[in-house]
Amino acid sequence: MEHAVVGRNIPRVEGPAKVTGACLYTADLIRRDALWGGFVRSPYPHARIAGIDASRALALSGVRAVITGKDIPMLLYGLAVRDKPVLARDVVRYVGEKVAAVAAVDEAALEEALALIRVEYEELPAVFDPLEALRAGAPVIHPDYRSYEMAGIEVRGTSATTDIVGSFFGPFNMEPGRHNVQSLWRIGKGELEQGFAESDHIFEHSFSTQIVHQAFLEPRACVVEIDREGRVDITCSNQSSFTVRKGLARYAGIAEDRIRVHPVAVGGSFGGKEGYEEVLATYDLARACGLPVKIVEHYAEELMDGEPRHAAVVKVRTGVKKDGRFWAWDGKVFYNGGAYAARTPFIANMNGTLRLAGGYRTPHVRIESFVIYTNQLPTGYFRAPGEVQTLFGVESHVDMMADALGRDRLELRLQNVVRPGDTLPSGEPLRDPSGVEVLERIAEVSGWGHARPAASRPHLAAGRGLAFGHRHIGAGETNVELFVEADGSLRLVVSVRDQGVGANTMHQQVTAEIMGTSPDRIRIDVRGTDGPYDEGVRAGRGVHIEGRAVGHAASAMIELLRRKAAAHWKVPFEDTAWQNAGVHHTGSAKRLGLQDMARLFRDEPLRTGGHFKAGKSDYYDFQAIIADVEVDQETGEIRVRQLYYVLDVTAVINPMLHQGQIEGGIIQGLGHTLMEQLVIEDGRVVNLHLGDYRIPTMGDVPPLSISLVKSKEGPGIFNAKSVAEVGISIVAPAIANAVCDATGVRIRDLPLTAEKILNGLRALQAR
Amino acid sequence: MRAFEYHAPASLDEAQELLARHGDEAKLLAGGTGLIILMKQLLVQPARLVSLRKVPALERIARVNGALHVGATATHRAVEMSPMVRELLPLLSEVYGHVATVRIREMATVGGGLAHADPTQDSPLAFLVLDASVRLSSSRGQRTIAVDGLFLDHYTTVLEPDEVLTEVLVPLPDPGTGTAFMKFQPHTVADYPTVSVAAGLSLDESGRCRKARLALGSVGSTPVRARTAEAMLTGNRLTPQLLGDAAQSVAQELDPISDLRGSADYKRKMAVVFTRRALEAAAARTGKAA
Amino acid sequence: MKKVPVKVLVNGTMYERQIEPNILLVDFLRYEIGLTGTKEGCSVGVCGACTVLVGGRMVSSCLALAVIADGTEITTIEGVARGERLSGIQEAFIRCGGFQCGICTPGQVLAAAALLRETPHPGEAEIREWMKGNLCRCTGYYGILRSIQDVAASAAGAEPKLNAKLNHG
Amino acid sequence: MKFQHRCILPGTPERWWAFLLDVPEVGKCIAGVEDIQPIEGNAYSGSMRVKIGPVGLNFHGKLTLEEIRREDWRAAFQSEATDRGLAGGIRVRMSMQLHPQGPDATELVVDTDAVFMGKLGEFGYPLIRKKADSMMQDFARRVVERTASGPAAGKD
Repeated sequence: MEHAVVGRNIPRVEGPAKVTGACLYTADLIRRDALWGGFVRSPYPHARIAGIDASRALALSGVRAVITGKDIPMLLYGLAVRDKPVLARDVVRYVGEKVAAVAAVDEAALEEALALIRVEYEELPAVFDPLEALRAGAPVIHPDYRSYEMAGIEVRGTSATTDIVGSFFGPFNMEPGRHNVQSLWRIGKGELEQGFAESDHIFEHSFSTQIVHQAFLEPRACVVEIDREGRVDITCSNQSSFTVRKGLARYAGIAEDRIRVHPVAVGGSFGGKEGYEEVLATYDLARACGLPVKIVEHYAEELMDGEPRHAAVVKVRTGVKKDGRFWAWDGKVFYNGGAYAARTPFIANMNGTLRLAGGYRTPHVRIESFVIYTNQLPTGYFRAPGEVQTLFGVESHVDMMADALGRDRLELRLQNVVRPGDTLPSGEPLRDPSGVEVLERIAEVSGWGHARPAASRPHLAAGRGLAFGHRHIGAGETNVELFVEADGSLRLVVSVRDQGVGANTMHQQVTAEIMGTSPDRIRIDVRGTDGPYDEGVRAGRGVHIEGRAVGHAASAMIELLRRKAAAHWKVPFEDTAWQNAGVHHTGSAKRLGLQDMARLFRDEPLRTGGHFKAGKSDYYDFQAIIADVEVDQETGEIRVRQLYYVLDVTAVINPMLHQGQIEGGIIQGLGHTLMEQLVIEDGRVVNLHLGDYRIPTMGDVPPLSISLVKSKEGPGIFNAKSVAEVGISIVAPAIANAVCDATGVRIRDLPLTAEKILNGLRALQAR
Repeated sequence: MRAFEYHAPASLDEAQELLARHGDEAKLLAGGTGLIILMKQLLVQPARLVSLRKVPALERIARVNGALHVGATATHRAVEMSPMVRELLPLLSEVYGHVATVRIREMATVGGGLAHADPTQDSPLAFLVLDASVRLSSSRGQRTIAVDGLFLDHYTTVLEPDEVLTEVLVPLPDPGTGTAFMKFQPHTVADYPTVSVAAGLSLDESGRCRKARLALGSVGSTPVRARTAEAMLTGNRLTPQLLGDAAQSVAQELDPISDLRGSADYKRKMAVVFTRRALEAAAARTGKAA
Repeated sequence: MKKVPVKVLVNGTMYERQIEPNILLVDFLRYEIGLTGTKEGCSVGVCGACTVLVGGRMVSSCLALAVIADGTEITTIEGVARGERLSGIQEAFIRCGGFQCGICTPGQVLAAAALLRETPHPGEAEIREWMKGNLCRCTGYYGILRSIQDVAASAAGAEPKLNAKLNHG
Repeated sequence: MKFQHRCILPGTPERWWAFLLDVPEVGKCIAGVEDIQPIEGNAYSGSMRVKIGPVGLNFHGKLTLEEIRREDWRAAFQSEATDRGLAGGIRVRMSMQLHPQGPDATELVVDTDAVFMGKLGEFGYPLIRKKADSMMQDFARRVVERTASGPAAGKD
């Protein structure tokens, strides 16, 4: 079907505000009377708090309140697992943990107060390595683990065939001898041991990935005001207004309807703004002072106490038949969850676990995922959570197997890639997979097997690397409301705060397409918690969850208007039709346009709602990437010369926004691959500013050619598939494979630094 | 940031007088890109700041006889873009053109950069290779010292608390001089270097190396002159073999410490590689030099 | 602590204030005169979100004391459009996908405008070198590059003066 | 931040043992340490100045001799101090152990574990790491120098 608006690059609804500086973010909300809030943080990775002396701070004229763990509700905080006090009570479990909160009249007074608060600690033994933490005898970081509760988010994304052992969290994790497990997830199909017994070759490799930060450029911030009647007014940089409201209501013991969260713009989240701990602490400060309090974290606080991506150790063992068929697959991943599970949503585990056997049709599979407590900063979700880690291992491993088997790396993948009728390695059902088409296309666009890029200088070695992946399409729940305004224009009310993906533009485009109007006749009215319920932005759910909800509202509006027109004309509903943004009477020339009806039915509400809620769909995005690199053999420096990327799509609502998601995801992946890492010494992050935590700049991005493969079906509105979390996960294995192709050096731990590669080259020469 | 008194003297004398009066209590402020960060981090808490921005003529770049005089408050960007610098001292504009980002180069000043004495900086390397000296001025008088003698330790120079670095004096290189600058940033083009190298080679009529200068950054507590290598080159024909051997010799002269841009061992190895590359590039340019 | 007078022309409007010397320019703009379009990101001069033009030159307002702006002319993102009319580079950012979350956009737009004023038709290498001082985590920079190239390729190329006061920047 | 430094001292461990326990004497071997005064028992007060270019730190605090194990020639100190300029605080654990090296030589092994608090912990790290290592090398050197003046000789 031809679309009029869908598929066009209509400009973003918030464009003018964003290019003129008019767009408001949390820190822009100036309240002259708002106090500045801030935190005293632990310098120790694990210690008992022996005492806190705030007398000198409280003596300062500019200080309004100092609160500690003893002054706040006893409730523990957590998105999936409630295991974290908002302010440490008796024990601190990581460097940077909040120990006390201060409110002062200005930043200078705040800084001085923070420096004057004396906390006495008794150090405790700490553990940082997740594998050590598992061992008997390791310090137990949460002796009260059994008493913790799930935050009540039901476990999703598991089908009948997946074998969830026990729960993701809870008593099961406390089996004798098992230490410091936040969450364990075991999935699979077939008979693993039999599978290995039937295999001709067995390959086993292990890999590790580093801890990386979302590095959005807006550090988290919030403003909390409590009025005299106890109504709470919140502005915060967060992915879900309603989650914040629910969490504060529980924490403060007040009704949700007393709390209002405003829909300001969010300066990037990428999964890293799910948590709202600082909102709870700020609420406590505001209550203690009887004045609005505002917290704008320094970037250093973001880096030492954010929700970064879990570092991980990935182990894969694969049994392969003589002819190259993958026959048995045993994957284990150990995610370093840091000191608390509190910041990991849903299941305290990673959907990326489900990628631990790749997108291949292996019959016998077992996947195990441990998320482990250590005395490091708590980790959370970051674009394609858990998957960047697993796919780095899997796709490096597949290349290593291909080389050992003497097989072409692309051809071996083609032989094993999931096809229609297969289930995924996890046992999950799969519809309309296009892995074959995607692999064939990347071969075609990159000239795989033909021309290889030659080194441009003698001391450089050229190589080419491939990686392949599939990505689930996000789940969730949202509601929207659609109104016909007095002037006949449309107003769509949504509670989805655009984090940058262009959600509101997509909403506008979908409404316009279905209603047959031009987009500029539709105003997007973005609300906070006084809008219709929305579960929160995450996991590339936009076109699936939001798109379908918007679609329902628009279709319902058409039906409503047809009914009203039919009643007005006194004709049967069946004799009416919707055409060119108006109702037609099929039996005559009678027509009512939106403006006519707005006038005609002015006394009746022209409002419809749209709701959509779904779990993970059985459709997946399929993607492949090829990296052409040059490695300087004297220095180990990598230069990425060219990236080719292929993704399967159905309908693309807005090509420019769609492309922007791919480009952004791939360059975040490039950063993870080559430069990004929170460097942690004895549990302390030592690179605490963006001069030391480097992310890619415009000077670093290679040429990127994107090619889209058409697939038939998708779960989203107009059949669309998601795009927000693709790209990022397969950059690292592609570049690692390219480096190995160029030099023979196989790097198994991210990031791929020049120094590691040079050491690898020296080791090869030594042989 | 802690509170402080702010002074913006309208003359150099006034600035020197303030420094003399307040000594260690006062800090000079030029571009501020180094000092303000330290102040925000509370690592430096001066009671007074003395800004040089209203001191006239301190940003001047001028040719005086056989030397180029670069005023202390000339910005990195001004030096980079100056046609005179491009023509007379291409190395200087090349090096300043590699510092940080355009925006920081618009703010940071020549004098501020040298006084900050951060061993990861690029500009000192150029001045070392060009045998530049700095003029230090105080109410007690003036002195001129070689840039070679300016740096003592991390962020530490020979400047007395009451002294102002007013200008850098750079003698114009003789004909037959070739220079080159190499900055190794393996992970992003906007990073601090793992190592950076500036080289200057001058040939005599017979084609022998009459003077060799080699300076390295990010590999010690101060910028480092590679004197052994310089000596090996001086008086000899610049064969590829000799350039390689000279480069090899810097490994022993350096004492880098491991940091986020590489281990001590890696920095030492890279210093050798980029010294060789810088020497080769400089040698190739000796012919072309005016 | 002795307050100091600051007299500064921001986007064509004159502001006179008595301020504490330790106020940073970014805070002066955002909190003293209420122009919150200038963002603070990394606060160490790396990310470029706080970029403003002082006397036509790029400055990290998170590293500059407000007092050093005394007697200067400043352009912030609020001063780039002429009234209701967006400037060419602003339109290009919208047309070419030059932003997503928008937090870095004020700095990107000002940096791009400054580049186009100095070099009306920059090549890709020039754009990359100039813009590498402004970080963006959303776009991967391709959209920003396209936006600038779009203006650079247009007949006009150079931005019109950012505001009436800025011709001798 | 952890460091280890070693140096060879003349004479036997016996000769140096008393020195290790003499906190004010040990303090004299650390650059910038000033007026170490006994408070009570094994506790002392003292201050220390560290200058890294423009960064001047001025610590004042308490130093305690925490562990004395003559049987394996090991003594351990703990010191907690705060910077007068409020940049933050520091907690240092320093253990010194003597290993006999033949008849007339002793190896001194100094293990240092320092934790920095407040802004100092956030931003001082790279700065201090550079300085701290050289300071400890300097400490070892000064201890050796004291052999000239024959420290604690015959005291035991």
